[in-house]
Amino acid sequence: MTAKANVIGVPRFTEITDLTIPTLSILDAEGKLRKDAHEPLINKATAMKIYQDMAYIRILDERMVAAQRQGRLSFYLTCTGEEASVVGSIAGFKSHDMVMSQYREQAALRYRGFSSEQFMNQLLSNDLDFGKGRQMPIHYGSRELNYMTISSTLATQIPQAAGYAYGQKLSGKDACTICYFGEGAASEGDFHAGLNMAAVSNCPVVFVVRNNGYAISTPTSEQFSGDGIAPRGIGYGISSIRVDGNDILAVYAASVEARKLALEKNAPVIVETMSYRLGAHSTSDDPTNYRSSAEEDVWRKKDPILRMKNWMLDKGWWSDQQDHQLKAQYKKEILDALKSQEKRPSPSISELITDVYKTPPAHLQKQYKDLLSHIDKYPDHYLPNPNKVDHQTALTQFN
Amino acid sequence: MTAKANVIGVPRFTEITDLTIPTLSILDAEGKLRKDAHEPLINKATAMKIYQDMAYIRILDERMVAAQRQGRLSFYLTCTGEEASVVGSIAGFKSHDMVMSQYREQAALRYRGFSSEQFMNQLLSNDLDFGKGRQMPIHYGSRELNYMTISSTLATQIPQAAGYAYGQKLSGKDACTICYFGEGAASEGDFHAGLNMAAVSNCPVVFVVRNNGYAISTPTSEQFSGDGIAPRGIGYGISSIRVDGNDILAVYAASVEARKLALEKNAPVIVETMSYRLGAHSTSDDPTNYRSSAEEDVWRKKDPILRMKNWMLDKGWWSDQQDHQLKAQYKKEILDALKSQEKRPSPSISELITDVYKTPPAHLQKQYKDLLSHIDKYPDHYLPNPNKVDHQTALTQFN
Amino acid sequence: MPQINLLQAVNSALDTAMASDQRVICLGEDIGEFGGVFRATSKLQEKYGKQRCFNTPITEQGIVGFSIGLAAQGSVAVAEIQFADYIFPAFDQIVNEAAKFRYRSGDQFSCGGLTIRTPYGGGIAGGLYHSQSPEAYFCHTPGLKVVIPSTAYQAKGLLLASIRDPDPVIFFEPKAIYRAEVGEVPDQDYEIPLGIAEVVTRGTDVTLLGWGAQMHQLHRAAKMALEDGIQCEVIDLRTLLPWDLETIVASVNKTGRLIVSHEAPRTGGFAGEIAAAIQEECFLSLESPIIRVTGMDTPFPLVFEKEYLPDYLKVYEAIKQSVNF
Amino acid sequence: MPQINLLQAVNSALDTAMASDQRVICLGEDIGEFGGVFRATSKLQEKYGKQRCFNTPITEQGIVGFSIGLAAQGSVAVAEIQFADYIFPAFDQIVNEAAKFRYRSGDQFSCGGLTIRTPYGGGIAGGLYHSQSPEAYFCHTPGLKVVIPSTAYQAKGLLLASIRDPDPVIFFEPKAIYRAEVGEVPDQDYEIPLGIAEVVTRGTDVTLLGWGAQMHQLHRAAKMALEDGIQCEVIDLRTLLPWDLETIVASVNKTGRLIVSHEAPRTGGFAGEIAAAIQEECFLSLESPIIRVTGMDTPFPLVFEKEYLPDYLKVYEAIKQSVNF
Ligand SMILES: Cc1ncc(C[n+]2csc(CCOP(=O)(O)OP(=O)(O)O)c2C)c(N)n1
Ligand SMILES: Cc1ncc(C[n+]2csc(CCOP(=O)(O)OP(=O)(O)O)c2C)c(N)n1
Ligand SMILES: [Mg+2]
Ligand SMILES: [Mg+2]
Repeated sequence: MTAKANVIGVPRFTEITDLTIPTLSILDAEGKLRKDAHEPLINKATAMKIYQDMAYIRILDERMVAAQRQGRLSFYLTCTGEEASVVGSIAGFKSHDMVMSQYREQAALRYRGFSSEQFMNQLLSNDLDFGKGRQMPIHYGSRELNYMTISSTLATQIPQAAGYAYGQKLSGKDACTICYFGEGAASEGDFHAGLNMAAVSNCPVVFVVRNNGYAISTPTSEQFSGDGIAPRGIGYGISSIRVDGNDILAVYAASVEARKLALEKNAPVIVETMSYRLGAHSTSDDPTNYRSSAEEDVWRKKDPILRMKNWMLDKGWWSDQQDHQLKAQYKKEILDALKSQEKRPSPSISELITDVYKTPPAHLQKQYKDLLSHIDKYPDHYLPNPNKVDHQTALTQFN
Repeated sequence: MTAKANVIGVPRFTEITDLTIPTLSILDAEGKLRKDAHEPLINKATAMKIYQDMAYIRILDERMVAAQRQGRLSFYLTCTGEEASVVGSIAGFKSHDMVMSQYREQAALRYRGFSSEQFMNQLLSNDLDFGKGRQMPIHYGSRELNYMTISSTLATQIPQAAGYAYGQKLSGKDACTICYFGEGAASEGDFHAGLNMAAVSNCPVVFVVRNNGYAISTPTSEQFSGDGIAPRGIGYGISSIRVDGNDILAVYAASVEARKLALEKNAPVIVETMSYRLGAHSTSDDPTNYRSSAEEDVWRKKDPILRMKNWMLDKGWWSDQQDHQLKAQYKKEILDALKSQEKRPSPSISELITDVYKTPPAHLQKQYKDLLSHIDKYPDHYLPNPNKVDHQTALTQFN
Repeated sequence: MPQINLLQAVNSALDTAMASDQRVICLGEDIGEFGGVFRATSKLQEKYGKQRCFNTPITEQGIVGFSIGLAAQGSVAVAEIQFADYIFPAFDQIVNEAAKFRYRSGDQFSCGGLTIRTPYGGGIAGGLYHSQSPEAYFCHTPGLKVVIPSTAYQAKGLLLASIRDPDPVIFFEPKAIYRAEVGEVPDQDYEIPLGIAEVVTRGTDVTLLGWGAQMHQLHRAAKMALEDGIQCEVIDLRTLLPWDLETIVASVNKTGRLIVSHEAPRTGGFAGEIAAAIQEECFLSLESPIIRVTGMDTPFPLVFEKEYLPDYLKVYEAIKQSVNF
Repeated sequence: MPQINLLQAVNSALDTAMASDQRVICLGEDIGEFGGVFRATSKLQEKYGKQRCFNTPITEQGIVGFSIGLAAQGSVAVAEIQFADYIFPAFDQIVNEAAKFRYRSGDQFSCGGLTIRTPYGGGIAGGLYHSQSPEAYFCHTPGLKVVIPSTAYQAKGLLLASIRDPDPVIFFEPKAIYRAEVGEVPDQDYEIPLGIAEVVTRGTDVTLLGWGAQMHQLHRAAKMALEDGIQCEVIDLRTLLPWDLETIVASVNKTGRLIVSHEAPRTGGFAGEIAAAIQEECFLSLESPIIRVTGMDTPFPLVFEKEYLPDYLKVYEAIKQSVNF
């Protein structure tokens, strides 16, 4: 309780207007430094990596949506429009920090070094998928890259991130957790539980809230009546900052500071990135049902990748020719990976019962044995084409 | 999103200190009007009723704790120290407003007209208990008095109150819901769910948060890092006010305004009453295990009933003699009620299976029939003293 | 009568309920203008306004808590949980609150006006979190009713009965057959009473019992068995809580054999309850052990969903096993 | 060996676990300085410091979510839920997260270091919300282990095994006998392996199966039956998931009769699973129907708790019914 308590003698209600959360903004719409804005310290190598990973993900997303339409994978979900929110934030962290994400942060995984083949392995549920073909496409995870396997159930990772960070603190390593979620997920009870616990148990965790205007079809006006998510942090006693999520430098600068704060103070920090989900919610969704293309166009003009590119061009760190080459190269890399990895077989049927427990108990072993002898009776019916999820059965409406 | 968004060019985090919630305080420690404070409009009849109900509850609580020690009831829980928070708030509402409370608000039920006999019927689980002897002592409820039956599970009533108020709004009646809970319960996910939904669906509900310093043994410093509960309201876009919970006029003034606001704007309002749980958490608890008597003494001096009495004496609305008489009368009334109602029988055994569903389904009827024929075999073993809960079996640690 | 699918039948039931009773309110994630991710609430906001059909924030515990309050106040709340896999954050509100609301108050208050609709089940390549069949959790909860339709006709009639039932109902919709299951459904208002199983096919040799999407596997298996000369009696339980013991007992006393099938994992699944009750009631009639054909005791997998699920071939094998015991 | 009660045995297990492994962390409502409302964590904060034993805010979903993260990070999290009745707000974190954590990640990540302790059961005049026995909900959840001790000796040995088990464990403590149940408990470290039932009394006529506080009713009923010349084999299941089918099958094949008893409501309770599995395995050995002696299908009542609960007299009647079938 640090706020100075003052006293009034007549009822006066405190209102939403009594708290203003400013927005950190460094680059203007054209990618020029705004006046009064400070360019954060960022070296060329980091800037190049950030830019390239954003460009990579834009292409991956485009290709995968197309591949989904062709029936080559059952489901996909893009990060389009939010690349700066994701790459700008992850770039402020160390590779030994744990990432606990929602599902729209494939750009952070890329930043950590996930290869095209690795993306494909998961998306295609083949034998090299770290998740052994158990989860729907986009539910990535990588122990090696300190990227926690994604769960579809919204917001569950938030209290988990607090606990993870608490463990990091006790272990004495200079490591923290970065936890991503959307403004929609922030309505779940787990958000409240996680943020309050993180604050009261002094956990070094940075919560990056992607406020992208929508939760599937639900606009923020039907998600909350407050001024976004950052003000909630003040209620928990958490240092909070709001940034222009399409401004790579703003996101990066805030994230670098947020990590520092989290580790110095052993405390959670909130970074709210204001952006827009430019694409559909997922390949199962059609946004024309609930929003106008005029609205989308406004945001398409604020493209974070283009804005960063202009800044890079200005700096002399990048050229149009390089850009052209890079994109062609990524396209090829991704399509090659798709082609090669979709030829791979499914995981082994024996994986059906592993990892439920550390060791499969007797009843599961029996169920598995029974299954195998059943399959033996109908060898043509099961595992007919073991490396393919049966996409026909996948519903179109599916989130 | 009503807050004016301003822009910064260098990372600056918004902190807990950027929002100050003032405390409404009208009477000073001696019960005199504070300078700069406005006395709310309150007529003598209302003031008398408020004072008498506070006094009544203090006596009821004392008697029932004693009765519990004597083994006459299994469990009890006092409102001691928080009478003004409760009576001051309920007095700002109309009798057709719905009350959804936590468990420490028996004073609100008294204000609505619950009789000593009715308290006893519930506490003793006799045949006149509206709850048919199913719940532990203190889980009151009264359809007639628009007082929702209490549930032990913390915070569940919060989203329910939002829904109830939404229904009231649709029905077009000039009615709202008042929802009580403690600062500890405010850590539950249901708090977040309920407040956000109330705000976004414009529900006329007033949330009265009793911030009384403790949740069983847990001090607020281990419950949250923020500045209490009111600032959270700002995050949801809810008008919020903090009051000295031991100052009856402050609580009353804020509550009258809160109800007005809720109905005029069709919106939720938060009233946070700052007070102290003077007694044990419940008869199962012993606070010497986790707090000092010095701390308790500080608060004992702020007794809200004494403070109001002094104000009433000053006004000439009350006298020491009246006070003396009233308390003697209440003592007698309560003890008489205890004596008479503890002689009453238990509810009928047939109530074991009613109200699970509107009509008991076949399987329950069969289970009941089987039970009756079993009891017939051991007539001495069951229902031996049907109007008594077997208190020996009740554990001492039990919250 | 028009031929519509199960999803349209759900929509028609909601439309009928809202038209016939002002107090009916639909709420849930994305159910407003968008009409729900499956479109079960399509056009309802347009027809009945934003106050009676609206999007909620993403908070299942909030949706159910809010709906309980709404029902307690006198409204009729029809809440959608987007996927049954996401009903668990609302578990406390359902199990500790809705189920016990009337009982704990001595019938002073009730939230009987509450119905929770949610799409459940596998078969759509949904993996762990878009495939679960959590009905058994709710069947262990006195105070709730649990209803699962398997046809379009049932969907409308049972949903209308559920919405108007004086007790809280969890209504699971078999999403795998939302569109595949098509049948004649009256435009008019009608109800199918809760608590009564439907004997869909009469038979003498073995009783097959199931619900929801699994009924189709049972019917298909029964057809295969018929070619072997085995006459299956196929029963659709429809209401799981309280369930129609009498009808099942009568059937098993006749056939002497019972197979129960569900998609949910075997251990603790509702087939266990049925088997336990039937061996108690029909001990002397049973000619072979009651067989459960169910999902495996693992989380719901993606690539091996076909192998995991209890399909008609597994039911068929169980029929032979039962008959040849 | 010292005689201590079940509650002290729990405390001793926690103390032993914390002393032997730095990574063990206890958290929950009021478990810090106060030592928990039942005092199960008494003195632990004093001994091991606030960082390793601390109060949490009142948020069961937060406690479990936080503990999952802690376990995933490499710590060993022992979370207390103050009453089993309050475990439901954490249901999603337990069922959708903890239970599926290893599986969904392909064993890249696990929260096996998680143990959730919680006092459960009736008999203490607790009414609806301080009496529930929710074990069956968790037994329907692949990926979890469910453990319930019935003696002080078991409590320490099973809790130590649970804390060190590589899978998430829900550990239910029978609070009605926290203090009444006293026995010899070694000061030292010891574990009782999970997944193995204990045949407490050998017998030939009928098998009685139960867990937790209910064991005492079974033993008492067995004694009454013995006076009638009926020899009961009394088995304590101890681990409910995964459960020791083999031991029960062996016993029922010998006795031909089985009675399963639990406090939880009958419908959907875990006795149903056991009955279903045993009639499958022991069909030809069974001489009478498997009988379930359980709580009734209502919320847990207060004044009629004695009538509601499955006590030794009800078990005794069931024994006679089983034998005289
Ligand atoms: C507990 C839970 N409820 C509902 C869903 C269904 N669902 C999936 S994504 C989504 C919207 C999430 O919106 P937001 O958090 O804003 O993230 P965004 O998609 O905008 O990145 C919903 C409702 C879910 N996955 N989990
Ligand atoms: C969901 C749930 N968790 C835990 C409990 C146990 N419990 C009962 S009262 C209480 C403390 C509540 O504190 P607060 O809300 O501050 O109210 P106060 O007792 O101070 O009035 C706790 C933890 C409960 N009843 N419900
Ligand atoms: Mg969003
Ligand atoms: Mg408190």
